[in-house]
Amino acid sequence: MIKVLFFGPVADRVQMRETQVEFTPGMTLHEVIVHLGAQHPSAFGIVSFIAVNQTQVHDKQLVLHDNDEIAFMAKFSGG
Amino acid sequence: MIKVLFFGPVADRVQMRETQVEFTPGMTLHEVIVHLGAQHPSAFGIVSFIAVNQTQVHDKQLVLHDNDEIAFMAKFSGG
Amino acid sequence: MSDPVRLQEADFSQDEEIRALQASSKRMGGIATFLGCARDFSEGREVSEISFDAYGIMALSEMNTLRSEAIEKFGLLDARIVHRIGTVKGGDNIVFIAAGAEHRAPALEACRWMIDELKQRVPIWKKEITPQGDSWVTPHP
Amino acid sequence: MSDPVRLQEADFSQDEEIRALQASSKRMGGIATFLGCARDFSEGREVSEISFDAYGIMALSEMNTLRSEAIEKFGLLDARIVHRIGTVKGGDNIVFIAAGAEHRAPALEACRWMIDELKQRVPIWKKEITPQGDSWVTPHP
Repeated sequence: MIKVLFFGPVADRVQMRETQVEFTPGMTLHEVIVHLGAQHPSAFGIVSFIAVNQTQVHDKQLVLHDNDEIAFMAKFSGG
Repeated sequence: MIKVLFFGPVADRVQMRETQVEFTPGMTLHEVIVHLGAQHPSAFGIVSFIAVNQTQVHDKQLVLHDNDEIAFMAKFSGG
Repeated sequence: MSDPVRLQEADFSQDEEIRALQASSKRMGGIATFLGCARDFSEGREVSEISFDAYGIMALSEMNTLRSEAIEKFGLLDARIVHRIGTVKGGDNIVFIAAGAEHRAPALEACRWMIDELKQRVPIWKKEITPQGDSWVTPHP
Repeated sequence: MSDPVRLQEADFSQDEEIRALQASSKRMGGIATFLGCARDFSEGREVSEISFDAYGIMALSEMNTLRSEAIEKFGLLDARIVHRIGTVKGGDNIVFIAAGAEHRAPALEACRWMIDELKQRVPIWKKEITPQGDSWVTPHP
């Protein structure tokens, strides 16, 4: 399973803070984005940062591993 | 009378914190510097700022008034 | 001694943070701090509360990295970063950053760098709660 | 409420100064501070105490001018400047500067400007008291 987390404004639009996506060997971050983005287009419209296992990721072709944790995040506004 | 003040490193070299100079009408700051500088050359060697009545003065030709307060000061090192 | 990098609901004392910072070295001559606080008015609206959401584990990790990078980059003797989460009222403290160095220039520069970077890098979001409704804050550049 | 510009022998509390600063406005979102403290080591020598001499009346007047200029120049909501005189020990607080503004940039810039200007303009001199003897501090640029 891939654990997917939403925070702040993204969580409000998805109307949940966490979900799961079935893991299949060789799957990429891009496939998860396409899959969830189709279900939640308004939330994914404000996603500015993506982290895999708490580290920011820029390459959407990243190959995922089972039990990875992905976070979809809007622009930060802390401080 | 003109009141003359010394502080910090200048006071140490003059070995006093305050003195007086007789006021004569038309006297300039320059005359006071020459008079006291001759008596305390080492102290006046480190004078970087001069204030008259608590305001920094750059023009040594300034004409003094009776009861003016002059301060001879080394570079500041507060803060 | 409290941890130099923290995410916490509770308020903090600047005096205590500064004392902890000073305890790390006897050569510290300059300490620069930045305190961010909740304004009662923002963009012309009255703000009664601010609530935070954070990706806690990543936020803490980014804050720790930020502190280490600042110490290295500016030659600091020590640095601290504390950010509140949960809900705060107008006027309350939100974030505290402190940089201590032998001289003032690196302390002042590091403090500014840390708050600028924190806003860019640390996954925390704030929502303003006003009598007219709630809204997530859009970050200023 | 204590005066926002002071020369005093007693120590001060950052928490109290910040509270006084915050009390001046409900729109204050960023507070930058600089704290200068006495180092136990300076130029490779152990420093046991630092004593200050000041042209008190002029120093206070310059500090007040500095505060007003900073408020005007950077659009601050408020600012405070406290400098200790008399004698302090290693590690003790010497000077505290705080700048409060709606946003962080002017607060940070004003804080830096004030401490830089204070060192140039305010007639205070410090003497380091070491086991090897006393010496007046030569200002760094």
